[in-house]
Amino acid sequence: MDRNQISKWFKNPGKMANKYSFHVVYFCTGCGIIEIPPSITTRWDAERFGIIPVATPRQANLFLITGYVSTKTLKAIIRTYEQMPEPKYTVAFGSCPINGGMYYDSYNTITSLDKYIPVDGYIAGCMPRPEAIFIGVTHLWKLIDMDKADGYKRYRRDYKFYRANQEQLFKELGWPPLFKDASL
Amino acid sequence: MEELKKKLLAYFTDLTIQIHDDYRMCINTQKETVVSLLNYLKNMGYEHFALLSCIDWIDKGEFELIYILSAYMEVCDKYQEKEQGIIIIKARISRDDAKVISVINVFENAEPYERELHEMFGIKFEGHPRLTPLMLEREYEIPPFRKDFDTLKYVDNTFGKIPSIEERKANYERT
Amino acid sequence: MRELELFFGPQHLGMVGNFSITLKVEGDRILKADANPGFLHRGFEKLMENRTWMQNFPLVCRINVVEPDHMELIYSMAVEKLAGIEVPERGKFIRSIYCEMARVGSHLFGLWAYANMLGFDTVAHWAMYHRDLLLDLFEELTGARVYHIYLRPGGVRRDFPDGFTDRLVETLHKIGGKVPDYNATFFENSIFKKRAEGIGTVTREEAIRMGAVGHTIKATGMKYDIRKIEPYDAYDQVDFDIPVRTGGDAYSRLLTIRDDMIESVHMIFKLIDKMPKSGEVYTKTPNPFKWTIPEGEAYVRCESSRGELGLYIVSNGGEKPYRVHFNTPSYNHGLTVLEKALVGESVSDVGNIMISLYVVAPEIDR
Amino acid sequence: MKILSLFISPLLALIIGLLFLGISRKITAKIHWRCGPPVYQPLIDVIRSFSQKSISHGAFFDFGIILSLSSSVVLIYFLPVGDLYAMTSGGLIAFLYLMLLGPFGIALSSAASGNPNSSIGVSRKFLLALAYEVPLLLVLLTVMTHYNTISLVEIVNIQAGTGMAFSSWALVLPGIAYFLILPAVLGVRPFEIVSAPQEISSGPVAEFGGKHLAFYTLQHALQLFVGLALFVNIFLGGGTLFGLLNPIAGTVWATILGIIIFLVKMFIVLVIELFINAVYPRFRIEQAMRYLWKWPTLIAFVGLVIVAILN
Amino acid sequence: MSLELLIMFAFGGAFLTYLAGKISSKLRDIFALLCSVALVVIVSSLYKVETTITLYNGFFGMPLSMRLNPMAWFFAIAIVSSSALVVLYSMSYMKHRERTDYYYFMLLLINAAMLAIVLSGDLVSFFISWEIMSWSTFLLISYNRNAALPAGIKYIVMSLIGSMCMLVGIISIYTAFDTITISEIVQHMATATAGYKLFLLIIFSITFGIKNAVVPLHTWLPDAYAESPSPFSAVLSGMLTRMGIFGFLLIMFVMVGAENSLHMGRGFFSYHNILAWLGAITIVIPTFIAMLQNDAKKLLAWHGIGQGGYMIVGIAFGTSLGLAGGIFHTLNHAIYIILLFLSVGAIEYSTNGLRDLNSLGGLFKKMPIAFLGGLLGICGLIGIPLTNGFVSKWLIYKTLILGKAPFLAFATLLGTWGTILSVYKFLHNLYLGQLPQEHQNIKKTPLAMQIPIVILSLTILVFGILPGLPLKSINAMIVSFGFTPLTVSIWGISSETGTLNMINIFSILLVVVAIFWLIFQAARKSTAVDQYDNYAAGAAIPKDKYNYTVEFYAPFYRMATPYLRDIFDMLYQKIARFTEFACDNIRKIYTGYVSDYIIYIILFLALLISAQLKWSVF
Repeated sequence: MDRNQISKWFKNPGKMANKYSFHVVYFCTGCGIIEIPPSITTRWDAERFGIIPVATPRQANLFLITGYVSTKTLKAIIRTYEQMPEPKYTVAFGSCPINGGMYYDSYNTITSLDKYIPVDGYIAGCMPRPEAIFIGVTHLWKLIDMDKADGYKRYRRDYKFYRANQEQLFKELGWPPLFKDASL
Repeated sequence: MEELKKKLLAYFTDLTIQIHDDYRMCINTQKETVVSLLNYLKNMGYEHFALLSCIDWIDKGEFELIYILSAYMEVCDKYQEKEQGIIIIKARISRDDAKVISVINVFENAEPYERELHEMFGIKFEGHPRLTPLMLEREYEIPPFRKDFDTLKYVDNTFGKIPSIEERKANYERT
Repeated sequence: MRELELFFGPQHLGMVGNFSITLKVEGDRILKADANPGFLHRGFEKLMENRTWMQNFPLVCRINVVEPDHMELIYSMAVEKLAGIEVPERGKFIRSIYCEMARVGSHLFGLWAYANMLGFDTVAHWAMYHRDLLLDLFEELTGARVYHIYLRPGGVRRDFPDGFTDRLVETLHKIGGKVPDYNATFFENSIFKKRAEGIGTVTREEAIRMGAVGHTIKATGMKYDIRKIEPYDAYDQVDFDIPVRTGGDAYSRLLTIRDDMIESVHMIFKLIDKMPKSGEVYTKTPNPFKWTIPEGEAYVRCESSRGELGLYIVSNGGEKPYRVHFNTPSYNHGLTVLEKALVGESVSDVGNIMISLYVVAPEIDR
Repeated sequence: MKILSLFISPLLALIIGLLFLGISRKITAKIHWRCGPPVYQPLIDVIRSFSQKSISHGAFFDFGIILSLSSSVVLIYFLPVGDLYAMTSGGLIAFLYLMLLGPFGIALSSAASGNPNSSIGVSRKFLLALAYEVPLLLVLLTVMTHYNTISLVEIVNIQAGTGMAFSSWALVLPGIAYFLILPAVLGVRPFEIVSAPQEISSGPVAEFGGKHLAFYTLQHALQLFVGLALFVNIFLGGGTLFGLLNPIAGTVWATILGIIIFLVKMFIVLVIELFINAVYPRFRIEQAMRYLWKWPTLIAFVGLVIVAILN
Repeated sequence: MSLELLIMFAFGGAFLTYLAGKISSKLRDIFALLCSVALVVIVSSLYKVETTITLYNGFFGMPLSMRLNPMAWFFAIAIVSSSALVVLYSMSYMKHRERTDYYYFMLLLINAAMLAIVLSGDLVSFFISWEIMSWSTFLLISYNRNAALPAGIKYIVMSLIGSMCMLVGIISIYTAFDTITISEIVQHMATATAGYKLFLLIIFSITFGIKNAVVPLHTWLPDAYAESPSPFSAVLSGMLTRMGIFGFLLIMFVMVGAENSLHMGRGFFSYHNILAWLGAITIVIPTFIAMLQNDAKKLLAWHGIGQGGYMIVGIAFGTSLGLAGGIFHTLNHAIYIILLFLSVGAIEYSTNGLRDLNSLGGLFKKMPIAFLGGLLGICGLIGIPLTNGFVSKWLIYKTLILGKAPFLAFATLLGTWGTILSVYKFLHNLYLGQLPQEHQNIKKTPLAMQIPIVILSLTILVFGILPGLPLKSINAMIVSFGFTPLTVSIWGISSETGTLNMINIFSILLVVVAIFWLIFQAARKSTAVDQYDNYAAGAAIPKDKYNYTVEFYAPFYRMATPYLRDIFDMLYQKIARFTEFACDNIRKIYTGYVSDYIIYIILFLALLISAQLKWSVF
């Protein structure tokens, strides 16, 4: 944790601030949300690292997708993700967004999330403990340092791919494409 | 329980009633009788509509509707035998022409159950004001809870195969 | 006149769980509330038909994330009833202690949610901290924090570790010792009273008409509790009281929840006292991969922390269940009672009323 | 001094405001039995918001928030922090009106976004403002009538001679009334009705992101500073402490010490407010209005009657 | 000479416009505009000219005269310039309406009549012009027929009561002093008794109170404002109603004299104090009633009443500061309320007559000029610093606080805070929020409607930043009333008890805004999104259903609605209904049978005879 290194702050304040002020979209996508209250309250206190939940996606820069994603939720997730301002990071939480987990044969939950929105990091487990969240966050710090947490860039670059996948799942998304001039 | 059975048999003609030792009463009836039977039982004090379920007996080409009733307490702080009783009403309908009269006029809270069964089994409840989708976002050709709905096949067709790590890497590095 | 449709959830700080309510609003009064579930629908009942009897345990506990233990319990009870398995005496006591611990944890979670809804962070943090203490015990007992999969048909997976009951008693004393603080800062806080009194009122007639169970009906004065009506496990061997209130509003429900939590703590002490000091904790069952259960059907019910929980299960004599249907308390509360209770209330109180009705979204969707 | 304070005052207010926001997060965390973020966390948040891309719902969405922040800075110029002030023109009345401009800018901006949550928040904001302005106006009128001036600087200067305003018994009741409404002025619980994230998704801020959010945070910090400083100026004697600094009056040291005393007073008031914040949930808006129009208004009215009779 | 020309131009122009309308509507428009612009030119050329002319000497032996002094000039310039803007605005607004000749005729006639009122040197010409104004106003209020007719009747009934009071006053003055020329009355007034002065003050106060809508006498105003055509609502609220203020100034400080009218009675129960308190009530109650209105024009109308209260308070308090504040507020009020009515008119024009606050919204992207007008208008109405309303309100507050009237000050400040709420609702529900689908392609605001809005918006800012411009001529007026002049400079006011320096505030705010604007621009550029890309808790927004307008201050409405009813209007309605009822019953006497009439005659004769016999029969 290099929060106290002032020289880094002067070198790249935006990146440093993005690292140490994760405002999380409060979206209980799945059962993983049950470990979010413990990690933001007394016991684990995520606010130590500047992680707090915020009300709307406009103010957030981290999207924790906590658990399995049903199709109905996926629509809301895409909407919310597109409303977040860049730079934005997505961390999928639990096994289910990776490959469907134990719901691999469920007709209503998607199997892999990264076909629909880009994911910067996965925290595996069912369910991951609060400590795992913090380990995930430290990994995300490293990724940000290495400029590898570039999900939002990929989304912009491959928007046609993602949009095609989304439209294949939903007949009608209900909102126009986010980027007009996206290329595949 | 026995008294109730006698009364029911006196009142309705097309019932077969079994009573199990754990206060479960099982009533088999026709779908036309269900509403009046529920009404009668409600007036008898079995006011708690616990569950409306459906079983897909695909071999016989029938759906079996299960209505489960129990009773609230008559006196607030005294436990009687009646609350222990559970009445399970069964009615079979044809699988091809799945239609049944809605019971929401008898029990208000049957509404979401009927909506759900409509969505999951494709049973049409006549007289229900809003048979709109409840749970599902997508539309399914076969309602998913029917036995002939193959989930694995559906998942492979719709959500695609789960990409391996190599595929994911390739996807990430795609330019 | 322009209509306003306000969306409460799924992505909303005031929404605990993935659930959505579409509100038709005029000014800040709600004219019509339209509950919109299904964000967590995984089709459990369908999935369970494709898995063997024992394989279903990881699935059932995931139906309710706040309190998975009663889901395990009801499934075990149903399988036991179908297969005709008896639970040994010590196993029964362990099960009851385990379920009561889960109840306390669930109530603390509810307290967190309600306090959080009112912006009462301090109490929310306390409640979550105390729940964590309980989760530590669960972890020690079962190896997992949330999804324990501790119960099994015929008993529990393993006996209590050495000295577990002492640590349990200690932790419960810690939580119980904090109850006066909770009372002083939260339940008797004048502003909290003002916020909670008189909102989301459900009278007893309405509650009966809409099939309400659990605290919603207990807050109207009826001691409707399956633990008393149809005692299972070790509940017929201890004496306990069912706390009730008569108001029927959110405040009464909250107080019922608090009293129920205290009663549970006391009950755990009594259960520990009465528990046989040694003995088997489970009855042996056949090889789970070849286990067939005789044809039949069963409807079992138990009292979860949110009210009467039922399970209708049908076996066609095979290795897998033929049909499973959970009757969860949140289903009625979230889809019928909530829609009625919200009408006429202020936009400020949507979250409060929802929490006070104890609506847990995954239970509705399954 | 005035020229100097043109540059120093806003910087000081911003730094102190952000520091107070950080300290309040820290203290609240301690009350919650947790460690809490570092005190400079609000600054990190502001930098992060600036580095993020934002969305815009039109020119007035941008203009409103700029106006709001600017007017808050102008407000600082009118506010004596110890000896530090740049302007006196218009006195307390102009100050009251300028205090209005900040919320007004936010209201303009957030309503231009077209989000009903924002609109509800703004409607709550104005209702709450109406509710607490009634006792606040009574209190300020009492003070202005008592000291027979409309200038904020003069009010502070008179107190420097006589000690805190509380020591004059005619101003005890208004002081109590002001203290009762101070949480409402600062917007902390039990009056955290405007943002109410669990009810209306943070209200006016619902659509703010990126630099808009950064500007909002800065404005919030300044509002916190102004709210505390006004109370300190009017009732706690500003940057004086019972004539302690009189021997060295006029020197640079007196100015600096005056500012420090001022900040310490503000800090004490802040901590008291934080404790109130921690032990109460938030009101519903009509309950807040009813409360504010009952006791504080009554007390302030009695105070005004007493002062009006005395003069 | 030029004064006669002015009056001739004003009245003649009105008639000629009507005639021109019979030839061609275009000619009429141009003629009306030229006429009103010419009036502006003439009046402004008369700056600082003081003359008196006699128009006609033979009116029952009394001379009808005109005079020009600082007070008259001040009001005259306001009248003619607002009228010119309104005529320009009407060119587009009234284009496709019927009976436009009649409309322009009445508009210009009212303009001329108001001009004649402020210029009149004697009470009879004052009365005649007053009546011309009242009657033509009645005709124009009921221009829209339907709902407008009852509004017009309400207006004219109350106006007639006022006129009758004035007539009583004038006759009593004529019998007492044997003159109607104002300058002569002033000299005679020194000999009059205090009781007679009080009588005059009260009887004229009723007249002007009705015109200026002081609270118990305000009931005609909301309906009249709301139902008349928008440009005329502007004239009505801006200048015509403020003839009441002119009248108050005339009776209090010119005819009776400041030293008399400010020492009428003792302590609280003095004439001017009670008037000030009436003014305070006029501020508070209508302002809070305005909050409940859902009709844009009705909301503004209630504010028209409320703002009139500020002027009354300022004038009635009777210090040079307060007087300046009151008079300045009259001017300011005229500017911003005309602006607001014009911008509401623009919306009415574009949306085919919609002005319901509950069904509009989001128009600021489609009508930026009207929005700017509305925004600056409400800023002026609230008195946000840097707009003109701030200066005049500041003067009034300062007077009240330093004049040891904290309760009056509280009432005025409370009124301001109430104003903020209701005008923000006005702004929000019309211009902000989500734009409905049906208004995506609305008519554009024509240039002729935009120009007056822009001019008035700029005036608001100029008078707000450089209040010295109007305050100088107000100062001259105050001096003519016999008060000590204020120390006015171009940027504000300075005195020992605190200065107001608007340039100072303006420059600092400008610099700070500029700095923050630069910072804002230097940060990452923001993406423009449309209104449907909005936070809706993760859902896609249903079009036209995601807007908060209805019951904007719902919690307050629930608390306040039982208390905030217009009780006076109800009282008057009851009186009217009772009168109607009584008349209905009296009419039944006329049965139509000869025998009945014979009985009446016999009864009457019997009564007469018994009266003659001094009731001795009984």
